[in-house]
Amino acid sequence: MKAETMAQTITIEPVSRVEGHAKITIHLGPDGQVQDARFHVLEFRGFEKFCEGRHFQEMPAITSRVCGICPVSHMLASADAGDRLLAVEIPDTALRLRRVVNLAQIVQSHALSFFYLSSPDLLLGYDAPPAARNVLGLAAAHPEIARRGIRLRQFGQTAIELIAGKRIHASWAIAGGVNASLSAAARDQILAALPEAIETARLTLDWFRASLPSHDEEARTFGHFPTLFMGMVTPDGSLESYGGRLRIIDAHGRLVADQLDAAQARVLLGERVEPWSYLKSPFLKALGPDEGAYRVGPLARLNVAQRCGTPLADEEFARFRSLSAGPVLGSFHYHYARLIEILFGLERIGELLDDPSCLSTDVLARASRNRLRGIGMSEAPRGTLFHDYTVDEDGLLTSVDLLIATGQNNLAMNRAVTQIAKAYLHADRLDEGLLNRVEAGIRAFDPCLSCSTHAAGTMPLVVEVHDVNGATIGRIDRRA
Amino acid sequence: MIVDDIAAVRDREHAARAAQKARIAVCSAAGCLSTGGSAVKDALTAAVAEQGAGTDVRVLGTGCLGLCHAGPLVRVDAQDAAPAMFEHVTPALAVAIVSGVVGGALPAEQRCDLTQPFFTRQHRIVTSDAGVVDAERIEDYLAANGYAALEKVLTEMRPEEVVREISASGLRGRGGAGYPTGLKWSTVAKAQGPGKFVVCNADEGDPGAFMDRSVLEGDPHRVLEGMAIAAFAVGAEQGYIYVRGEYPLAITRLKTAIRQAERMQLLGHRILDTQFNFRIDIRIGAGAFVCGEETALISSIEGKRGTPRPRPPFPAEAGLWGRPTLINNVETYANIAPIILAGGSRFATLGTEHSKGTKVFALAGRIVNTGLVEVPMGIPLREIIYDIGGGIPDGRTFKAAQTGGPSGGCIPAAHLDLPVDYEALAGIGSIMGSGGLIVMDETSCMVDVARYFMEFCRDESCGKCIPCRAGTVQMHEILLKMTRGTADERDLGLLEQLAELVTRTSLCGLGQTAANPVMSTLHHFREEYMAHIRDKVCPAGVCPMHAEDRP
Amino acid sequence: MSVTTLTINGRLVSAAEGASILDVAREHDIHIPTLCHLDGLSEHGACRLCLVEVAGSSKLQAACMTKAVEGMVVTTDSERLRTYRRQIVELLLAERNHVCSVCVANRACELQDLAVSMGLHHVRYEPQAPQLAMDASHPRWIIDHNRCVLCTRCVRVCDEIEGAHTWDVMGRGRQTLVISDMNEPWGDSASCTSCGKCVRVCPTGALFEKGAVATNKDPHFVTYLRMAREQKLWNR
Amino acid sequence: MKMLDAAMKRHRHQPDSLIEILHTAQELFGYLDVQCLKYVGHALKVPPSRVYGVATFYNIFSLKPRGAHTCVVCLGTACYVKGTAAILAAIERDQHVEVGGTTPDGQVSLVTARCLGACGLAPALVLDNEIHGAMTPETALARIKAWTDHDRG
Amino acid sequence: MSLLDMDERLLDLASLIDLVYSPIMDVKEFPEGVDITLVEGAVANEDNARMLRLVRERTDVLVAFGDCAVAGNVTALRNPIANPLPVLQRSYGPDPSRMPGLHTPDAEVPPLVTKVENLRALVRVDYYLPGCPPSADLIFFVLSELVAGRTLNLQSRATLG
Repeated sequence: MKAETMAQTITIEPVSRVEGHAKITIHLGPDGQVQDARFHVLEFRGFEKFCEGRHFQEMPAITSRVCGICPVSHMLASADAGDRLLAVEIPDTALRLRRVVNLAQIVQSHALSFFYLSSPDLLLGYDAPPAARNVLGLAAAHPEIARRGIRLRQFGQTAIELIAGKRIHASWAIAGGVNASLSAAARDQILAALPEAIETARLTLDWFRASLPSHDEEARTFGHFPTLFMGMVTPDGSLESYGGRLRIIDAHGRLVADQLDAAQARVLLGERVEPWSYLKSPFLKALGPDEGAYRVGPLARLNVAQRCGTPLADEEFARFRSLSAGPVLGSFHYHYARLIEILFGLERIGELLDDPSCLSTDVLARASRNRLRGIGMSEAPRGTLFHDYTVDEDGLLTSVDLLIATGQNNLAMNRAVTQIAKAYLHADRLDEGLLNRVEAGIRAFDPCLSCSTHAAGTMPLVVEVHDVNGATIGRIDRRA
Repeated sequence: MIVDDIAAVRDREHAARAAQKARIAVCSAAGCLSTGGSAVKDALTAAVAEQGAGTDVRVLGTGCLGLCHAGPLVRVDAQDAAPAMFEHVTPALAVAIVSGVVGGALPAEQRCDLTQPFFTRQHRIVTSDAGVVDAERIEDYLAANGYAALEKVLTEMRPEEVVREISASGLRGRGGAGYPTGLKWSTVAKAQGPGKFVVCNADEGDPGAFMDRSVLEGDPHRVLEGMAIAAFAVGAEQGYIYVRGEYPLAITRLKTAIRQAERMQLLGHRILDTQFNFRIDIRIGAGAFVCGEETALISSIEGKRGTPRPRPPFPAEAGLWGRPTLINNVETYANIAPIILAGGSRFATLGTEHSKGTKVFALAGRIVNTGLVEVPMGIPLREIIYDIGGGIPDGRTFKAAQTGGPSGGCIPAAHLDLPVDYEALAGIGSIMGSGGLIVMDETSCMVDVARYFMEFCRDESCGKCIPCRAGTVQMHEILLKMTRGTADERDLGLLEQLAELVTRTSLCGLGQTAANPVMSTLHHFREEYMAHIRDKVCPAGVCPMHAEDRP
Repeated sequence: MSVTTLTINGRLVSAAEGASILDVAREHDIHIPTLCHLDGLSEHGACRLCLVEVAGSSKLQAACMTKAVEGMVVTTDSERLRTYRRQIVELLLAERNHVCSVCVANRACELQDLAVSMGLHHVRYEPQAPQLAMDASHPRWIIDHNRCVLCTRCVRVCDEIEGAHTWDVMGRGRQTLVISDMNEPWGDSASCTSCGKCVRVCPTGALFEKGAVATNKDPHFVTYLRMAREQKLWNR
Repeated sequence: MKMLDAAMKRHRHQPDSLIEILHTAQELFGYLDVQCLKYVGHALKVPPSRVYGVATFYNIFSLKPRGAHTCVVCLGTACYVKGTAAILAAIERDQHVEVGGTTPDGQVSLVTARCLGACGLAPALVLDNEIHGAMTPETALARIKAWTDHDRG
Repeated sequence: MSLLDMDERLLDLASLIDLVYSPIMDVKEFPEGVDITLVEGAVANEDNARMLRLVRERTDVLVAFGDCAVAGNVTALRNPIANPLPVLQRSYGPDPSRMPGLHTPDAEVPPLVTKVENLRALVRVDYYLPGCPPSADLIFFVLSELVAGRTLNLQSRATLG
């Protein structure tokens, strides 16, 4: 806490209903107006250092412990980097299964973000009592929606478990492919659960679309600004989450770069370090940190793609794109994009698993290390994830660089909190609901802070259970 | 040589001695040598030559004279006068001493009071040759009735009789554990098969112990003779002395002694012209405390890593290269010849019911007379520390006496009147050990002392068995936390549990006794631990205790 | 062959002469935990997990190295023994960097199995977190000292079964480390025959195959090899 | 090497003479390098890993060359009780050397001993094979300085 | 977040408990008089340590939840490097003035602790629930038992990893 002359700092800590530990500081000028706001990520683990000396083939297992939400994305990005160190083409079935698992991951993570973390704001309102403004409160008010949301996430988690194996999922994808093929029974079980999941996705989209007019204000203020966008596409420009190429567009929809592989994209990116946050801020090097700020994740992916590539999702995609002449710039619409991606993911999983080749047992290409550097990537739920490895002759890592989705949104998130704070806050106007809007702006990005700072645990976010009448309302701000 | 030849050597030596006016003995153990003893010896020799007293006065380098802190020590035995001793002798004083011997009036300064309890209360068996025998002359040893016991054994006794005599003496192993020597010998003697071995454990490893070093440096033949008698008794033809690499002087003197004994046919083939053959080889240790443990020592002699083996089988049944092997330590072997000569029952009159004979102690730490003393078993600790040792210097008070090194314990003031023998020491949680006795006053912190010993055991653990390898690490970690003021009572509980684990489950003696210093200090000085844990205070002011608030 | 009768945990059991307590117990389905022991290799007696109580002896005896004797009364399971065994596993887990969640041998590890069987949920001792290297110079296998428990099964199988004696241990105490040749990279070892036996007998993820992330350890082939060799069964 | 061969011949190239031979080698060359260990192992028919295991088990053997001077600090109980830890710390601080190491200029190697058996003289140091008793941090540093001033000056 | 893997059982449990503080809810200050707290993660920075002590003070039954809380796990993988500085340098470059995580007077992010600790190293822990992550079944079992006021007996139900 700092006492500045005349000026005040408002601190929101911890930022809640996000994955990981962060705080927001809002700096007010002497006139009581918001001058600046910062988003501080408070966790740090140091994967990049302590993975040095390990063998690259262990990395899918190690890095999947970076994060409890999107372990699959790390495992797959790591395996992709490993494929490159081996210099192999992995078998078609392995790629197909990796794709299915990554989509299942996107479905479950998006369901988590939307239903567990953000829907309390959307359904109960930003000004609802904080103690009830959560998934359990949601369950009380809208039991059907809560239950559907939970079951949707469960679909994704179950699919991952059925394909990658329970708990040892971390060691399923390895350099060269995957270490277990898919059984017909597991495939049938996933396919059988699909219709309900698709139904949930559609119902939710219908409801969300209908509620859009009431969120007009948020759409304009929750991080609405021009930036670049980056996301993965297929060769023909459809939505892709794994094994595709990257496309970057500007705020007007113009192509900045297209069909980049991970290594080509990596060289375009620089990183800025701020001593007030553990989270680094990547940007497009050629344009600098201001002009070169870009967004990744669902919104970015739908902005760079020409279509989703599945029938139901494409219908919704058209509606989404009609929100704006060019790319959709309001970060609030991450929510919308997220729901569309859920639908896309479910449809695509169905297509991928309907092909009998998904049951082939040819899932692993064997080779020894053939290159000294390998950069792999995957589309994590939150956006593009890069794993960049350099190894010695024995395959031991000499350098590890993880460029994480949330980090790539860092510049945008900081801009968003400033924009929201300026729109809603003044020294005389500081109620809880307004501060919650600042947090909600961050939540739209669905940051995964554990990931972003390569963290594994989430101390000191605690879940606890209280006896009767224990409804304590905590302070939500601290002023210095 | 035959027995008669040896007798002739003795006679010649005695005659020469009778003709001498005086013998000047310079302590030539490592302690005195380090404070200028060799310069003193050179000065004495030169002065004798200069003053033309070459036939009248003999200068000899001898075993430890005991009062190490006052070295270099010089002892004068004149034909017609009482023995005299000088302390802190310089080369200049050495010249004056020689002049005094020649002239008949010894210098008055720097005289040691030989009537002080330090000298009068001792009972010397093992160290009886100190001041009398030149460590580098076998003739001196022979003149002091050396090798007479071997002669007696080879000419008059059968092996069973030797074992019986040792059993009758009640002698127990002086290396620490106190196993009855006679029993050990008879086990090896009964073991079947050829190619038995006799081993002398001269890997005196306890920090604070230097009895064996002094014996090896001052009276090496005594050890060789004891080993030869043992070899005869158990039926071995090959012996090894495993001596610490840190004792170069002892190694040199042992090598010289073996060469001399071989030349006189007291070792080697057909000893004293009998059927008995016995060779002794030296094996030099290389700095591993665990090699004091007999199975580790065996591994080391075999040229391997000094890791212990589970017992049984005991070395007496399967030791070196799987053969029956007798292992005793230096002081034990040094007791053999006197026992044979005096008779076992005579030896057994000295000491207490279960601890016979004498024990050599190395007095060190916060005590006035640091040095080597030999006392009868059963003497009260108070007498050793206050009468013989001269008490605590600088007006401080006694706090504890540490015996048994890293395997032993700390004896508090309340037990000062304890008779020092195997059972009594064990009864209060310490052990006799090899004889290191370190005195501490109120400037020593018992938690820190426990930590010190635990660090020692941690670093000396061979690493083979888990409880010792990893348990000592964790115990040290906890003790370190205590000395830094960051431990809590959970740590105390863990420490006590670990102490039990390491004691009960370790593979060898090192681990099985490693927790002793902790358990003994916890027993006798628990309040000092609590001060560290609860109040974050070190009463002795030793521990850093900067209890930086941990994250 | 004469037969010895003894009592284990109150049960009267018979044993072939010369059999160890461990052999007898296993023959009668009495479980005694072990780690350094491996059928077919010489006994090491170092892990101390198989310590048992023998009536009449104040000292605990290692079941792997103690011969069954006529009339012996043995207890293999008591509160005290369970406490000791648990502590030993805790000590091992604290000694090096055993991070099960990222280990190639997760769920295929004898150390982890021991912890599970003892209901061990946490370690009370200070994790030592030593900085230890990995050696991946061998074309097929890796040794990661962070996961080594120093059971020396690799050393013994290499010496006693393969006859190469590539492995041994260096240093002592907590500095003890398994080495190949003169502490040189495994891949440079002149003595290694690349037979892979060490990898198969390793109880943890310390020795593992490159790329095969879920390690399938199979230490039991040693018994077969030894039997086959002794009885010359090669060309059956 | 000739003297080493002679020593091995004296022991009839018995594998169990390994430690004795390593003592000889260290006396001859000051320390044991890997080439020498390989040579000895080959001659005695002891596998390289075992030779290395033995050489690193024992404190006395050094696999690194020692400095021009060696300072051994006794950490025996008597010396510890009389304050040898402070002396050790002073030397480490003053000479910028850790136990087991050698000063960057190769002048002074610092090692510890578990007990020199010179407890009567505690606290004791061995400076280039000569025991010095009743030391204090100041006298110890002065003696070490005397070496280095002499050699460097 | 692995708590959420209990899926619909979460809703069943919700009827039995009163959730007062959690990353999935908006209460910002840890309340007093809490019956049961599940703490996940290891102590990696000074805020973690402060928070843990506060939680311990205000909680009746404290459960170390997951391998990081129980044993340090992946979070503690940096411990062999002893000093966090090289770890920070690897991520943020050599310049300490541009580096988060150090002890600077106006540090906006909590400084890293030298050694990552598990919960037990700092406070008394009542139950340990290992796993990376602990399985949903296990979490449900533990919570059901604790809410019912029974003493936990995990026996061989759980393991590290």
